[in-house]
Amino acid sequence: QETTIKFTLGWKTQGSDAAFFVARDKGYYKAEGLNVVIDQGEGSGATVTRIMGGAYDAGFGDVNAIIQNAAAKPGEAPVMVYMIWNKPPFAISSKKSVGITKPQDLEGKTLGGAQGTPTTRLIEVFARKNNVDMSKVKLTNMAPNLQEPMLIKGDIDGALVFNITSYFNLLLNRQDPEKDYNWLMFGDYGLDLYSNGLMVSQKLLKENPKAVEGLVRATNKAMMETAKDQNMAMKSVMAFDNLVNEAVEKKRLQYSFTHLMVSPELAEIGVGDTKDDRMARAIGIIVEGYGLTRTPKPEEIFSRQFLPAKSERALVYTAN
Amino acid sequence: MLDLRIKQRIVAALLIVLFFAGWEVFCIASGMSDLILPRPSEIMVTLWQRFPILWPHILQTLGSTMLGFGLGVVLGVFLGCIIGASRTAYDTVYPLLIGFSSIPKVAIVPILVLWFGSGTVPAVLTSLSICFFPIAVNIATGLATTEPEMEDVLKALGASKLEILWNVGLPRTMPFFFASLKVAITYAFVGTVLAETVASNRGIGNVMMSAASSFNVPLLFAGLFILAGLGVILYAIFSLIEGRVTGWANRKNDFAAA
Amino acid sequence: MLDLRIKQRIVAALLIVLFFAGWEVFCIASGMSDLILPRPSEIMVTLWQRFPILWPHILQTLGSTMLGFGLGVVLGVFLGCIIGASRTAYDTVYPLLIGFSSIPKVAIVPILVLWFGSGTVPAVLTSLSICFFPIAVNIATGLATTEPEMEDVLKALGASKLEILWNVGLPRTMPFFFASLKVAITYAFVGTVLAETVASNRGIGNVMMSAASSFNVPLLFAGLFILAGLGVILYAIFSLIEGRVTGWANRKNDFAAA
Amino acid sequence: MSESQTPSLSVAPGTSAPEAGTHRTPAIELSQATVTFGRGKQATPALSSTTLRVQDGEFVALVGPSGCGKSTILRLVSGLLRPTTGAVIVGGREVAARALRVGMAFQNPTMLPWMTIEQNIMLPLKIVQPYKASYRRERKGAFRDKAHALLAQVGLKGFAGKYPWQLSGGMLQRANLCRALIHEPRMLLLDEPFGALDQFTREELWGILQDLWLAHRPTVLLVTHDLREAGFLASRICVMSARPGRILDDSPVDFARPRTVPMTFEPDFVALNQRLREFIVSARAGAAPVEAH
Amino acid sequence: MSESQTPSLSVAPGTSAPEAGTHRTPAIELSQATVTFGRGKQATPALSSTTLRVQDGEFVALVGPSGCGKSTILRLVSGLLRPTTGAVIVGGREVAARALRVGMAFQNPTMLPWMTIEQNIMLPLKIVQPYKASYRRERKGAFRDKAHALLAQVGLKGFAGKYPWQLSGGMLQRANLCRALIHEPRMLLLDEPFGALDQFTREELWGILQDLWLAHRPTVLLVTHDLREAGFLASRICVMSARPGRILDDSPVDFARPRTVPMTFEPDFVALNQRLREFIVSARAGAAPVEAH
Ligand SMILES: Nc1ncnc2c1ncn2[C@@H]1O[C@H](COP(=O)(O)OP(=O)(O)OP(=O)(O)O)[C@@H](O)[C@H]1O
Ligand SMILES: Nc1ncnc2c1ncn2[C@@H]1O[C@H](COP(=O)(O)OP(=O)(O)OP(=O)(O)O)[C@@H](O)[C@H]1O
Ligand SMILES: [Mg+2]
Ligand SMILES: [Mg+2]
Repeated sequence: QETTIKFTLGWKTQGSDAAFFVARDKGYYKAEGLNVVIDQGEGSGATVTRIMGGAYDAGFGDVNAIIQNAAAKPGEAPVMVYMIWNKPPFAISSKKSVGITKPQDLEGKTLGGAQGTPTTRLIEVFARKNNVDMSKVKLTNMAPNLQEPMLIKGDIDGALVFNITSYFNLLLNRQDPEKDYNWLMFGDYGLDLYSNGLMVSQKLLKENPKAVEGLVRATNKAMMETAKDQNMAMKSVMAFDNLVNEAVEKKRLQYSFTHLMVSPELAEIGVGDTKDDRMARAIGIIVEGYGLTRTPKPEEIFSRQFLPAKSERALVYTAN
Repeated sequence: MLDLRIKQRIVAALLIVLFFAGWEVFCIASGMSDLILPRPSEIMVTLWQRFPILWPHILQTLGSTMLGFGLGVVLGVFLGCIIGASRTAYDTVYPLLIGFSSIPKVAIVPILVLWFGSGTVPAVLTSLSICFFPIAVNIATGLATTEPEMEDVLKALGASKLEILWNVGLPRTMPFFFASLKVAITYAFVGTVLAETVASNRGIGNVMMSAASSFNVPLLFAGLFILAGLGVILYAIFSLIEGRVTGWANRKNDFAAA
Repeated sequence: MLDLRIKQRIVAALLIVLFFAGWEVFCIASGMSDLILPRPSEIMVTLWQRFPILWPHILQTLGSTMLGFGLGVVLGVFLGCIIGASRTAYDTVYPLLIGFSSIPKVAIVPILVLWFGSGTVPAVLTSLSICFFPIAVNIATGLATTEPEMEDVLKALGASKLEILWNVGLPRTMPFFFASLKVAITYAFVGTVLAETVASNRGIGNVMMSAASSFNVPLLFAGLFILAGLGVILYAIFSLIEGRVTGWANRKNDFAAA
Repeated sequence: MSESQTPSLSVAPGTSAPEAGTHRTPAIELSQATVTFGRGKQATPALSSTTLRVQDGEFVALVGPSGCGKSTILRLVSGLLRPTTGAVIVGGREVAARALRVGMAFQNPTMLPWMTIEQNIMLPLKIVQPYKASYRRERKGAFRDKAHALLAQVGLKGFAGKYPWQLSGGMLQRANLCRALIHEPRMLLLDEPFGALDQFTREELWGILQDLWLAHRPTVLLVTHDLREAGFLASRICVMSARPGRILDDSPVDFARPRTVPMTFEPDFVALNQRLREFIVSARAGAAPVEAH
Repeated sequence: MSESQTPSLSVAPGTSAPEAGTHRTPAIELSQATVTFGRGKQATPALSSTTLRVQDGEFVALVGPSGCGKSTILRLVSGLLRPTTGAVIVGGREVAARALRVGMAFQNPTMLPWMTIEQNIMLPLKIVQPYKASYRRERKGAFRDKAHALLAQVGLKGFAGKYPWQLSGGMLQRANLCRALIHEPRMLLLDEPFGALDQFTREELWGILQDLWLAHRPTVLLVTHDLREAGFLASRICVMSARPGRILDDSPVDFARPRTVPMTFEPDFVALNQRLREFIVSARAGAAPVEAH
């Protein structure tokens, strides 16, 4: 008897989602008795609402969105069971010529942000923590895919972005994101947040913990293999969606390892797990940043109950 | 006659209230999460509380929409006249318009933003680009279906094409025109809001975007209610004008009421 | 007459070609980046190369659209008849419809996804919800402006309301109906694509979203071209039917051509 | 056939019809019917307190000046209009004439422009029982033949498949007459059915209509401006006053049937016309609608 | 005034008009004009090779059976239709009659439904020079008074502000006549302008039209079914054959002007009618459009 799990991605098909496709493609989910149906998403925050609404059982999404919803509706928000990106992708990208190298340089500049994305919402907290006078910073809203073109055109000085998205958007816009752009990473300036991972609905958690366990195990297995062989992983990505640009998505996949995963913490606790004290801090930042009325406990947000043994989660990343 | 009209209006108002009551009951009965579909009462409360904050956004959206709509009417009437009057224009412009109209305007908003910067201009242009089409189609159809006998009255007097258009074609087309206005005004709002969600710091679209991303669904719906309300108000205004201008075509109702 | 028609068509085709040539020249002359507005030739090349991959997406979108459009026509005609026939319905349903129509459908797609999951169902429903409105408005207007003299012909025979609707109201309304179909079909495509961009793994909307998020602008525009092309093809089909059904109302063209 | 078969009931102008004294229920009964269009300042009185009774099988002609309310009376009888005051009883029932299978030829031959002449003419067969039941089956068979035969009779052979706008004014009027006749109604309401026709076509159609009436004896209410026409066809002629109309005179026409065109030139006939003519002239004198020149 | 002021030119039926021999250019000249509607199997010949000349200031009546092409001729002259073959020369130029300020009363009084009667009637003043120039200024002043005066003349006083659908058939026809007359055109094309009117209203309007013609001498082409009407008004009567029409007979009417209604009962007049009548009967015999009954 197979359990069907409706799974939503954080966005359209991207190389960084490879592990899920590998697990599906190679039958790891099947081996766990799971029929995982993967749909593309509308944003890593929307993953949370999609699951809360009951249309999906699991998904790849933003832990900070869980915190927000858990504060308002305890007991309804999904729970993160396998943290994947343990470094926050939140960043400000800007042309080198503009000269934003440290937070204070933001004063007097115009920043473009996509409304409601964590980067945009957290800029206030970022400013407070780094003594930037936000009254001197001009913020303007725009859709995510307009940020880079407007940055290039010079309509805005800096863009409030996800580094993993913006980096490749710049690349696709024929820019050199390394040479010509500065990146202020929020993680480097006191906003040490967690970000995307595998989350499941409370309903699934309660009614079918075995399925959750299988889901995590299979995903983890695929993650390990993806870390070793991205070419193999990209085959699974292309099998899911032949429209994507394989070369770019492979780079994006590698970028997710190098910039969002591989870290001292990862070496210490393995993929999927979090540190409780850091999670508590992160929750504090979100509560402050979003003006939440309640501070959820870390165990409402993250559950390590389904993680395989740490040895199985020791990630060794080798680019190829 | 007057009494009947008032009675009808009361019934209509009651039915509308009933609709919202039904929605409310449905939400409560099915235990619907307000993340998915909030209750109307909840929405109204949000609307009431947030109104002072929403007000400038409403003005912004209304302004952009009216401007876009106004330009859309001008463009639509112009294109409609051309298509309705010339066979070549019909064969050329119609397919191009249909093609253009089949394109989701979301796709062109980014281009507009890159050209004109974010803010009011793309909103107006999107609104315009989405709302002129029904007007053009209806005007063209109205002109094409004008009874030749009516035109003959003027033709026999040696009237120019323009005089015929002005004195016969356009008045005859008014019922078509007003029908299209009702469609166009609603789409004009959609266009403005669309552009505002993509790139703007003000406007209902912007509010809705921010509400959506902070999971404030009641506020999102309050935005929708505002749009619906604005649409209905403008519709009511057009209805009044329509009553005066195309009364001649609506004799049926006169009869029914007599 | 036939010759004239053929000549007109050739002129029209030339003008359309001219339009695209103008676009091409504009892009080259202004040094437009293909990241903002690609040249038509570029788009066509992309379209040609990617066609095998795009084909299933086209079918998906076309299928959803036709289904949504079909249902939209049924719903629109039904609502139009009700609004056109009953004063109370006019006062009740019209404002509700206008309100609903003023709401950007992007806002309701997520709700549909929550209810029905992503895929074909939300696409069909969005398409339906966006395209029935012009039909309802035009049918209602057509019915309301039907000359009472024509209805009298049947009334004097003791015909029932339904018989009058069927034999006079609806045929008389056909020009209005076909005008609205042209509008509705294009909006049906917009609706489907909208839903697909938000919630689907297949369809042109999904392709475009994926193209947009990877800044593959020529592919994005190839998607737009496909939509435009589908719109034009369906329009052509309706035009054929329209010519047969509402020929009686288009005598003017007959005259002009005679 | 002599006129005595259909007794004509003369109603004294201005007085209400006597309630008793008739042993058959009249097919049409207007009692004190008034019609006013619009209200307030806009009010147009179209018919002032009109009383008219028509027996079953009678052939009544209505004559009167333009705008006096003749068409309005037909609209009342056919149930298209309700009287502002007073009552209209048709076939023993107030309002509507569904059961009577009314055949109506409107003054303005409103053909439905999306239908061919044939389809327009077959419309009553589509709506009225007992034809309705077999319409789908017969519309390409017996019914169509019937329509074609009727069209041929009025000289429109070959025009069945044309659209209304392809016909001349007089042709449309003849088609209009066909539409009123095709379902062999028990009651015929004809509003100037021959107005746009030349004298000869008109006279031929008189003959056709008379034959039809003699054969089936429907109740006929004919509006006409032609006193010769009224005399030829009717068994009773009602003269109306200028707007707002009333019935001024109501006289039986007792010439033997079938009447022929030459009869209309005979002294008796001419005398009747002359009498009516003079009567109308004197009646008009007070309220002449046209300025003297 | 005697008829001799406007010499009437008789054209032998079937022969083309002699090119020389007239010292004035005719106001209207149809030479061998043919009209066929549709093509192929659908073709309906409406007018077969018709030749007709009307001198400036003449009053010509066209009579003929229903559907013979009378309205078609008027449409040709007014430039609404082009002949399939042959030529139509109006005012010395081929096609169109813009400069001539044609006044046309259509057979079906097509009033624009969104305009009041007054507005409908003032339409020519809005379009035709020299009125056009001062229309904006005068439409509430002199022009309106003119319209009201004309309406009063035809007995429609008080109906200026009504909409077309509020008028009876005959009233619309009178309004239609006003619209043809208001701009005092040099050429009047009247298509059965009195068809829906009762005898008396009709006769009064004859008088008005005659006075107008005597005063201004416009060229008039009048289509009518009433031989008395033709005799009363016209200086020449053209008789047409059945469809496809041709002009069969063309006879001058030489009674002294102004003519009066009593004159129409005089033996000379009756004889003319009788002569035409018999002529038409014999002409029809071959191609009777109505089946014998
Ligand atoms: N719908 C209407 N609204 C207002 N007035 C109307 C309407 N219909 C008719 N009338 C008025 O009622 C009067 C009588 O009209 P009706 O059509 O009965 O005249 P009629 O006797 O048939 O005249 P005709 O011989 O000219 O056809 C007219 O004065 C007309 O103006
Ligand atoms: N638009 C058209 N298309 C096809 N046939 C037409 C058209 N207009 C007129 N006809 C045909 O041309 C012929 C002449 O029509 P016309 O209207 O000139 O007749 P008429 O002499 O005015 O008749 P009436 O006295 O009945 O008005 C008719 O047989 C008619 O069927
Ligand atoms: Mg009448
Ligand atoms: Mg005619």
